[in-house]
This record gives sequence, C-alpha cells and structure tokens, in this order.
Amino acid sequence: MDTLADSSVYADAAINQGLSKEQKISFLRDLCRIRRFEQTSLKYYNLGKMGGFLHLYSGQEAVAVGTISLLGENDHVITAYRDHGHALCRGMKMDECMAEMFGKATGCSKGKGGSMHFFAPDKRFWGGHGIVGGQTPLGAGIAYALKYKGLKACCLCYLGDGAINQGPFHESLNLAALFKLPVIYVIENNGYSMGTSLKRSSAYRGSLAQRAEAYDMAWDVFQGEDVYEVRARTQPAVERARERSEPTILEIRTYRYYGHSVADANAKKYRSPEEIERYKTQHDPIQIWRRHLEAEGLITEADYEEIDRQAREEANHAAEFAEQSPFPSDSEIQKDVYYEVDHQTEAARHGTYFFNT
Amino acid sequence: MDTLADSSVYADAAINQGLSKEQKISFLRDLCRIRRFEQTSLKYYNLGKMGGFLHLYSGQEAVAVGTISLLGENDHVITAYRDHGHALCRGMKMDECMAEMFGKATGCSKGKGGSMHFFAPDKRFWGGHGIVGGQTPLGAGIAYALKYKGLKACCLCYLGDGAINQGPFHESLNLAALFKLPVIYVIENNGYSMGTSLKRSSAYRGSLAQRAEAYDMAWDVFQGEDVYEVRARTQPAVERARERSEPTILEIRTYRYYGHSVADANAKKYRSPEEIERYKTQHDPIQIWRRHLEAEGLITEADYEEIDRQAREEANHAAEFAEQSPFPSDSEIQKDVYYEVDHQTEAARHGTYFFNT
Amino acid sequence: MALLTYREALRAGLDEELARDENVVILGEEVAQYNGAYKVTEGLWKKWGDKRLVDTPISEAGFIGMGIGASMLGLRPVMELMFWSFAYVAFDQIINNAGCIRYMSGGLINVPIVIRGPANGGTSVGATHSHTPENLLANMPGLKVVVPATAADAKGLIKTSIRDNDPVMFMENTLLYGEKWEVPDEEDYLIPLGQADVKREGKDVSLIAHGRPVLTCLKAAELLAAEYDIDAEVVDLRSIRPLDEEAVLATVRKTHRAVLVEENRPFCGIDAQVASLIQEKAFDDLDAPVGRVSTIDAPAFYSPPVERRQLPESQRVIAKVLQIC
Amino acid sequence: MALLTYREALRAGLDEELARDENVVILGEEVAQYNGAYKVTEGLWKKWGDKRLVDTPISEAGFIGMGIGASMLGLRPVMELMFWSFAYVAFDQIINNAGCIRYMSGGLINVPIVIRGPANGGTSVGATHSHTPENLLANMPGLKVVVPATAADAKGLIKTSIRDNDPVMFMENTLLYGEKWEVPDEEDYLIPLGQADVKREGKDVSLIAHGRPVLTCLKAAELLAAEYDIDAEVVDLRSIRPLDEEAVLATVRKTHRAVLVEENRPFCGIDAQVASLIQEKAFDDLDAPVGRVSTIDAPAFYSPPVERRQLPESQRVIAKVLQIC
Ligand SMILES: Cc1ncc(C[n+]2csc(CCOP(=O)(O)OP(=O)(O)O)c2C)c(N)n1
Ligand SMILES: Cc1ncc(C[n+]2csc(CCOP(=O)(O)OP(=O)(O)O)c2C)c(N)n1
Ligand SMILES: [Mg+2]
Ligand SMILES: [Mg+2]
Repeated sequence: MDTLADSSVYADAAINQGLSKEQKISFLRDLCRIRRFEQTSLKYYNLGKMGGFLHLYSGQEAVAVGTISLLGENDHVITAYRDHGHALCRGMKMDECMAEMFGKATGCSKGKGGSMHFFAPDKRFWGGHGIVGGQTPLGAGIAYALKYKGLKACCLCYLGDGAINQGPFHESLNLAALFKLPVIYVIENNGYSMGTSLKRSSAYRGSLAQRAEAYDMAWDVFQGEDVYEVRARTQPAVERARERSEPTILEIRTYRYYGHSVADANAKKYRSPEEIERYKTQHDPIQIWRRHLEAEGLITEADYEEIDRQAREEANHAAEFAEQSPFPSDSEIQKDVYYEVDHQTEAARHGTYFFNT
Repeated sequence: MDTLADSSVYADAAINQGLSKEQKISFLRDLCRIRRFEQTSLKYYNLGKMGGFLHLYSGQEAVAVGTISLLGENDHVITAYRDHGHALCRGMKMDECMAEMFGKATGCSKGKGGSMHFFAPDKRFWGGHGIVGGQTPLGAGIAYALKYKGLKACCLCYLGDGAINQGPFHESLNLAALFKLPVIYVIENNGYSMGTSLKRSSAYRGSLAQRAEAYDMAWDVFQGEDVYEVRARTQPAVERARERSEPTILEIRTYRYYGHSVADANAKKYRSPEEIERYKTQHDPIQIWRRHLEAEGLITEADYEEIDRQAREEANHAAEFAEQSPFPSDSEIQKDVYYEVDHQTEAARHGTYFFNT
Repeated sequence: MALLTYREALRAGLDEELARDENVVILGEEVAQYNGAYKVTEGLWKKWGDKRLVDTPISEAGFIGMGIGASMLGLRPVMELMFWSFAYVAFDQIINNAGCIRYMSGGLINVPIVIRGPANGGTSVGATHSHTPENLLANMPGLKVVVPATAADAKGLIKTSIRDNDPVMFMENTLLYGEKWEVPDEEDYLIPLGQADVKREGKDVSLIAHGRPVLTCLKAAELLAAEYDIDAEVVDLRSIRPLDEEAVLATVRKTHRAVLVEENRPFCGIDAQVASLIQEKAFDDLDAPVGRVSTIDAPAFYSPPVERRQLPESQRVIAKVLQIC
Repeated sequence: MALLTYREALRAGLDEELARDENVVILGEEVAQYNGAYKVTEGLWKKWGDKRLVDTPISEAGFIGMGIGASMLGLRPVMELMFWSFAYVAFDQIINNAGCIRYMSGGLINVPIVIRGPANGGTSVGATHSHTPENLLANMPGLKVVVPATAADAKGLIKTSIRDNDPVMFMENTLLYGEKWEVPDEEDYLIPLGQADVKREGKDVSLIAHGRPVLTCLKAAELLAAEYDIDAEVVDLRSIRPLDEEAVLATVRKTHRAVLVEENRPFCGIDAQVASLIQEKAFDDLDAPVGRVSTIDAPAFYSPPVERRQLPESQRVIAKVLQIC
C-alpha cells in the first residue's frame, strides 16, 4: 500500500488545506522532538538514571501530533502512562519532563510522578495516569466541566486497546452519551496490551471503536501514521464535540516500536522482528510526514536534518538539565498531599494530617 | 394488542409443543406461588416482622418461570436482590425463604442473608446479590466452571435494566465472549431502576440487549409476560450455550407492580397509576398463562382457584413456620465466616481469626 | 436555635452551599427527581433544577470519576453514594484519582469534591450494605474523612467539607436521618475539620467515639453515672482525618482511662489507630489498658435482633468500662 | 535444602499444586504466554497448557469475579494481580463477593480462591502502583491475608493458601523476587496460616514485622547488636489474618519492649492493630510505649532516592529502638 498516494485525499481535506507552511513544519518538529526525547530517555534509563517504568511512544507519534494539532484555547487532553508524546504536543518543556523522569525537584511534578505522570494544567494537560482505564471517567469529567461552564470545547481522552476492557471505561461511555459530553475517546490501538494481542484480549464486531454503537455514539477507525489522515478523520469528532456537545470514539491504528515498557523482556517474542521492521521502514510517522513536506517542496533533506538535529540537541540539553538538577529534599515527602495544608489555610488549622511513626 | 392471539406462534414452538399438561399446570402453580409468597411477605413486612429491604417481583413472574423451566440437571442460576421468583422456581421451599426474611435460624441462610440473599447451591441457585451488577462476573465464573468441567450446561445470570451500566457487567461480557462461556445474561427490563426510567439511565441503540454486538455476542429482546414466549425465545440461547458454549444477552421486557422496594416512597410518582393499572389488567403473567390453559381446556376456573388457594395456603403456612421459628442465637455471629474455622480443620489450628473487643 | 433532623440539617447545608457557589453541583443516583433515596436532597432539584442536581446511572466508578475530573477544572461536585458500601465499585477512582492526583502532579492539581452518603449498620440490610469504610479511606493520605454524629455537626461539617479544597469523604447514618437536634441559626454555621467535640464532660473515664456510637456512649455515660457513680467524658472525634489528636490526649490525661467505641470492624479499625496513638503518646498517663468496643467481628448479620447485638451497644460499653475502672 | 529465589520458590509451589489438584487454575494478565509480568509463572503455561494457565484481559473486577464464581463450583482459581495496587478496581468483588458470600449464605458456600501478586514500594512506580492493602483486606472478616518475607515462607505459604478453603489474599514483593534463600526439599513443604516465625531470637526488644520489613529488622538487629549491644528479637508475622497473637504477646512478655515495622501507611495500618493488641493484652509487661515505624505518611514518592527514605529503613528502626530502650 502506497501510503503517500492514498493519503492525498486527506492532504486535500479542508482542515489540512488551511495549514500554513510553518504549521506543517512545526508538526515535523514535534514528531522529531518526541522521538528524540524518548531516545534520550531510553539512553539514560538504561544508564540507571531513572526509576520505575519507561513506556515509549515511538512509532505512535502521528496520533498525538495530529489529534492535538486540532485543539484550541479551551480544549483539554488527558491520557494514560504512555504520555510523553501528548505532553510535548501540549507544549510541555523537555527540561521539566526529563527532570521528572530523573526524579528531580525541577521535574514537572517535582519528581513525585515520574514518566507515567506528567501534568500541566496550565496547558490543559491533565496527565499521565497509571491505572489502566482509570483516566477515562476523568476525561468525561473534564468534558462535563466544559459543558457546565458553557464553553464550546472538547476533551481528548486517550486510552490503549487493552484499556477498553476496564469497566469504568464503559461506564464513562454511557455517561458521555447520556449526558452528551464533549469528550473524544481516542483508542490508540497499537495491537498489543503488553504481550497480549488484540484478538486475545477483546471480543468485538468489526472494530473496537464500534463498541460505541452500544451507546448510540459516533465512532470512526483509521490509520494513525499520517498526520494528514489523523487530522482529517479527527476533525469531525472535534466539531461534533464543540458544536453539538456529543462524544465520539476514535480508534486509531498505530504501532509501538519498543516493548510495552523498556523492562519488557519479551518485547521481541510476541511480535516478529519482521513485523517490527516493517512498521519502522514502511509506516514510520516521521518519515511519512517528512516525505509529504519534501514532496510539497516545503523542506529539503537538509532542513529535515536540521530540525532533527535541533530536536536531538534539545533532548540532550534536557538530559543535562535533569542531571544537574537537585533531587527533592526529604521534606518534600509530605508536601502536595493536601491543598489546605500546603497553603496553610484557615481550613488546615485543626487536627493532625500526617501520622508519623 | 391481543397477547393470546399473538403468542400462538410461541405456543406452537417445538419447545412448547413438547410440554405435558402437568408441566403446564406446574408453571401456573409456580406463577401463583411466587405471587402469593410475595403478598404474604408484604403483609408481614408491613407488620414489622422483617428488617431491611423487600424487593417484590410481582408482575415479572413469567420471566423466572419461563426461563428456569428450560433448565436441566447441570444448569445454574444466579440473580440480583429481587430474587424470590428465581429461588422458588429453582425449588427452594417457601418455609426456608420466609423464615430467612423473618431473620430466623430456620431460614435458608440461617437469618444471615435476608430477602436479598437466598441461596441453594444444592439446587444450583447461587443467590441473591445486593450489589448492583456484582453477580454478573460470578455468572461468567459459574459458566467458566461448567466449561472447565466439560459439562454441557449453562448458567442463567439475571440483572436489571439499571445494572447494565455497571462496569463489571461489561468486563463480564467481554470475558464471556472471548472465552466462549455458556452464560446467558437475562436483563429483566422492567423499565425502571428505582425511580429512574430507562431513558434517563442508559444510552443505547435499539435495545439494551443490542449492546451485545459490541462483543460480537448473540442477543434477543422480547416480551416477558407470556411463559410460552419466554420459553420459545430463551431456548435458542440455552442451546447456544449448551451446544456451542456461547453466551447470549436476552432482554426481557417486563414490569414490576410495586415500588422498587416496599420502602419506595415514590412508587406512584415516577409511574402513573394508569400505567401500573394497565399492566396489571392487560399484561399480568398469571392471568395470561391461566387463559392459555383454560383455552387449551387443561384447567377450569375452579382448578385455577384451587391452585391459587393452595399457593396462598402454602405462603400462609410458611409465615406461620417463620413466626414460630427461633431467632438465631448470638453465638451464630461468628459462624459461617471461615470454612476452615467452621469445620475445625487442621488448617484452622493456628492464630486468631476474630478480633473481639 | 431550630430543632432539625439530621437529614434537614444536611439539606440546609447543601442548599446554602448551592446558593453560595455556582460551582457546587450535586450528583448521584436518585438525588434529583426522586429527591434522594433517603430524602436528604428533597426539594433541591425542584429549587435548583437540572444543572445543579443531576441523577446519574448506577455507575459509581464512572460518575465519581467524572466528578473528580470536573473538580480539576474548578467544579465542586458533591456526590451521593446511596450507601457508602457501594464505594467499593469506585474504590480505584477514590483512592488513586481523588487521593493521589494532587501528589503525583507535584501539587498542580487539587480535587475539591465531597463524597457523601450513609455508612452504618443497624438496619438489617445485610453484609454488603453495612460497610463502614472510614478506616480504609482515612488510611490514605490525600483523603479527608468526616463522620458527624448530630444534626448540628452534620450541617456545620457538610458546609466546611464543600468549601474544602481537598477530597472529603463524608459519612452519614441512616439511623440518624430522622433524629432531631438543636442546630444553630447563624448565617454561616461552619465547623472546622480536625476538631473533636467533648459531648459530655467527665473525670473518671474517657469514652471516645465517632458517628452514632457517640450517642451510644452518651447513653452509657448516663447509666454509668446513675448506677455506678462513674463520671464518663464523651469525646466525639467528628473528623477522622484530620484527627484531633490533642483532644484525644487531653481527655486521656484528664481521666487516665479510655474506652474507644466504634462501628468499624475491629481489625485495623479507627480505634486501633486511636489506641496506638494513646499508648504511644500518653503511655504514662494510662492507669489501665485502653479498651475497645467495636462491631462484633463478622460480616453484618441480617437478622434484626442479632444485628442489634452485633453492633456496639451501650451494655457492652458499660461492661468494658467496668473492666478497666 | 536448595537455594531458590523467592520467585522460583513461588513457582515451585504453584507447579506442585497444579500437579496435585486438577481444579487448580491460574488466571491473570500475562500469566501464560508471556510467562508473567514478573516471571513468577515462567514455564508453567508451556508445561500445563491453555486450560490451567489462562491469560485474561485487563479486567480485574471481571476476571476476579469470574474466579470467585468458578470457585463456588469447586475450582480453585489462583489469580494474579500484576500489582496488588490494581485490587482497587476489583475491590467490590473481593470484599463483597469473596468476603461475604459464605456468611450471607449461612455457610452454604465457600470460596477457595487465592489472589496473589506483589504489594510493595521501593521500585519508583509511583503512588498508584505502590499500595500495600493488607490492612484494608485484613479488616474484613471472611478474608485471609498472607505476606511471606522469604523464599521458604513463600513456597510453604502459597501451597497452604491454595489448599485452604477460604479466600486468601497473598502478597508478594517485587524487590524479593530475585533474592535467594534456602528452601526445604521435602515433598510437601507446607506452612500453616496463622503461625508467626521468630526469625532471630533476642532478649532486649522485639522487632515485629511482615514482608520485606522483616529483612530490614534483621539488618537493624545486627547493627543494634554490633553497635549498641542491644539484642533484638525479630518476629515475622507471615500471616496477618489469621494473626498469631500468641507469638506477638510471647515476644513482648519476653523483651518488654516492642517496635513494629511495616510498609503500610501508618493510619490504621497493620501495626495500629498490633499496637492496640499489645497494649490491651500485655499492658503490664510493657516497659515503654510500643514504637512504630511505617512508610512516611504520604502517597508513594516517585523519585528513587526519596522513595527509599520514605520506606521504613533500618536507620529509622534503630532510632526508634534507641528511643524506647
Ligand atoms: C487496572 C490495571 N491493570 C493492569 C495494569 C498493568 N498494565 C499497565 S499497561 C498494561 C497494558 C495496557 O495495554 P494498552 O491499553 O493496549 O496500552 P498500551 O500499553 O499498548 O499503550 C497493563 C496490563 C494497570 N496499570 N492497571
Ligand atoms: C453498586 C450499587 N449501586 C447502587 C445500589 C442501590 N440500588 C439497589 S437496586 C437499584 C436499582 C437497580 O435497578 P435495576 O437494575 O433496573 O433492577 P430492578 O430493581 O428494576 O430489578 C439501586 C440503585 C446497589 N445496590 N449497588
Ligand atoms: Mg496497546
Ligand atoms: Mg429495573
């Protein structure tokens, strides 16, 4: 399948026709930044600079870049633990994100959250959530608040193909449809939940997104490797949310190059090396987008190299920043537990909040 | 709509053609027994003889009688708190059930469960469950065990129209479809969950049962007032379970005459008295079945009166039995908590199990 | 002061906060058109309409999670659990989302929600409907837990809880809804969290409790005075987290003996923590071991007369007092 | 005796029970083809096949409920939670179905399941993945809770738990999976529930713990002996419910001082209960208040060096011992 040719129909979509050269190049920059940020994280993770898990988004970048590029002032984003791409697309800085993974005081969550828990409420990015499916009621809630406040806006709530089998997701779907909430559930279907292929985890008719019909909800399913396609197919859902305050499920087919997390010892067992290689060579979102821009005469190969170099440099710089940042002090342990205690308000004047032994 | 005429197609169904006169009369007996059992319970509940809740099944009897009449030796039943009908159909005795509601030691659960928690494992009846939707994974589990043991059998798992919005139900549906479990989920759609009408609680396309399609599962939806219809439409699901080990959702439309529970102060507010009256006069499952049998020349009016009288007498006798039974002694409180402790096994020889203060 | 039922006091508190802050929204099963399963919200839907009083499907994980999400954007959802026993289907949302998001975001987010509803035994609704999860929830730093025992406390504490910027778990009692107490008339009657209340002064022994057992202790105290000439002090914790440790230690330092009474099951109940506290911080003040009276350790018994005896009755409180006095 | 890792010992126990009883079936996410997220079940799928080792979707409420249902008919499902932290999405199934069905049926039903998986901090997986819910579960009469600290205990206790006819919550530790211990070779190595183990004899102070903190206590004991000439006894509870109260009281009666160490957050942690027990039943044997060392009271901190200090370290144990000795 020739992706470029096929996608010309998407390139011509109104939402893409209106893109400026700068915007298109900025998408390329974002794609490269996510990739390089993660490659750098991986390096330092393997050097033992980070704790816990590292879930890489590499291969899925066009999903975050494409969908989030459609958002405006009042729109919001929430996702699961594989959150680096969404965070950077929302405008979070590599420095704060990298420092967070290093567990440093300068991290976006002061070193309290780690890789799975990036947050930037000022950028309308609400995490980064580790419990599978646990963010999906929150996504409905953000949409609920938007509607309550009378804003024409939407919330993009991402989840994995394995997450669809968590009950709270279904409760959320019913609530979203019943209350007409402007939430868009984006299933990033990368074919696997850890080592379990889609077919071994889910029973469905046609597609996962089609489960939306159970709630009389709109849905669509499409490929997530080409930013044009992602934008063109996501736009109707955004409009549906903003204009009619109605929810949608989008299933976006994508692929992750690495294992479930870097600790995934079986990363190359449940998927053949050929499968992984095929995605990398034929379906890489960065290369696909780069070829678009080159074909459109917007950039040269040298431009691409320069953009990529800058992304790498930014990531290296972030690692340096993270390395040089201090660890949080122990006195931080009991901060950020209670708002009222942190702010020493009147409300916190009485009683014991922490039970130290 | 003339129910009798319409249902002749169901009367002619193979599964109904094979019924003997005795069987048909026994269904009438069961319908009457459930109704009279509950009227008697209601009387004593109002006299303050019972605690907690009393959820009456009156109006829905044909669902339990029809579906359970199809079961054989190895088939199992589990339901929610509105469990009187299913329990009696499974062969539980009025005495033990009534005594349970009176909180007596002679109750089926020794007075520990109450109205919502009738159990009879020897009759393959697994309750009686108070947490909405909480029994639905158990239903899948019973089916799982049947399949594991290589039995050609099924489990009927009942739930209400409000219960379908509990996440564990959806998890169960996916598990049932994925693992091909011989479970039949019977949604007894009586139009309301407490005071909330279907439309205010659920978003759906077509019907609630159709949510099955999300899991590529078979489904059907039909009226539950005529035992013939219930049997005819349930039989394919029973066969699907037994023969192909595949699950089904059945949505059976029905109606409850009383409030959600006897304590439902609004019972006559969210539904019009006309609506209730219409169901009682035009859709009463006992009268519909009785008319079938009379039309078929199997019983006379006097026979019906006699069957009903016996049911009433049995219920009254059960109330007498319950009244005269002793309350459990306080020493019962810490029994039936742990199997090993109850049986004073080797496994219970060490450590403290109960932390009395 | 007006004589109000516990239910009316709660309703008045909710009503006042709905009026004060348009971000307050009440969500739950049957809270609006049905007027609440226990009629706490009666009349509020009629007064405030569909936007402020919202009937939800039977999806506790879903709607509580939804409320948490909405609160991150500044709404102040007050969510009713028809029974606190149903919290277990939403436990992940409560513990991991309401309880941890502030921390994991390094303080960027706060979750100003209230989850309220009854948590008690004594009405023969069986094991699954009689949980008292205040200990399970107060275990989690990030959550607050409040258990009012009277109408006045119910009103003062629900108002404070709604205004609080942290997630507050508010536990009521179906057996108290219809009971009456004097409730102060003041415009804004607020009771701070973390402040215990000495409901009866005494000098011989401290009875420390929360929720309905406070009333049991008051009854026991009267009997102890009348029949045994023992003058018991009754301390109502009111708020479990924050906990008024000062008040607990003060009463023990005064009486030198304590009996802790609760409806929790004993293993790791609230009173395990209170006993641990007392023995740690008032070791030398104690003239006898701290006594505990809890629900008899088993799931809730349905049978009405038996369940009554399973709960901490005043007779058991008295027996325990006599044992250590 | 063979030198086995904690993981290998568990696996051997599972393997032996799979062989012994065809009703034993292992269910969970990634337990079969993937060999287990933490490789506890490695090789078992290959050996026992699809019927006995079953990969489930990410539906903890669903598959645990399914296991409970299957157990009512005589299967003996052993269900892996990838982390015990994920129990909260299945909490209702565990508490109300596994915990209450026997009672509500008047003893007609029993639920012979095991739910197992790791419950610990210390690997920087953040607040939502570091819960230690042994206190929440042991609160519930009807459930049993076991927390092995060594490979030998892991093997002996998992086998006993699978044979037990009640629901057993079995909590492991990711930091121990790779650690080695001597494990007895005997055919059927079984350790009864409810039996604590004195892991080190001593006379001056009792260190009482469960899970990995037992090892912390052993380390602290060595240091106390070497540097302060304090001879600490280390008691490993092993089983939380049933609890070996006798062993706890015996050690306190021997040393007259106790420090309780746990990874639970302190409010209503297991050690609140143990402290309450000691002060109640060994009041006169105590020469000092019972000391407690728990995880510093906050959600789990991600940053590796900080999280390490948030956990009960041996230095904090020593400091607490010195405070009361
Ligand atoms: C409730 C819960 N169960 C299990 C896990 C462990 N876990 C984390 S990610 C994951 C797989 C999720 O797969 P998917 O939803 O497809 O997302 P992907 O990792 O592919 O992005 C599992 C099982 C968890 N975090 N939460
Ligand atoms: C998890 C949970 N939430 C709420 C309740 C309270 N409750 C009991 S029955 C009921 C309504 C259920 O309606 P439906 O499923 O339609 O069954 P019906 O009563 O009509 O038979 C509610 C809200 C409960 N028992 N469990
Ligand atoms: Mg996936
Ligand atoms: Mg209904």
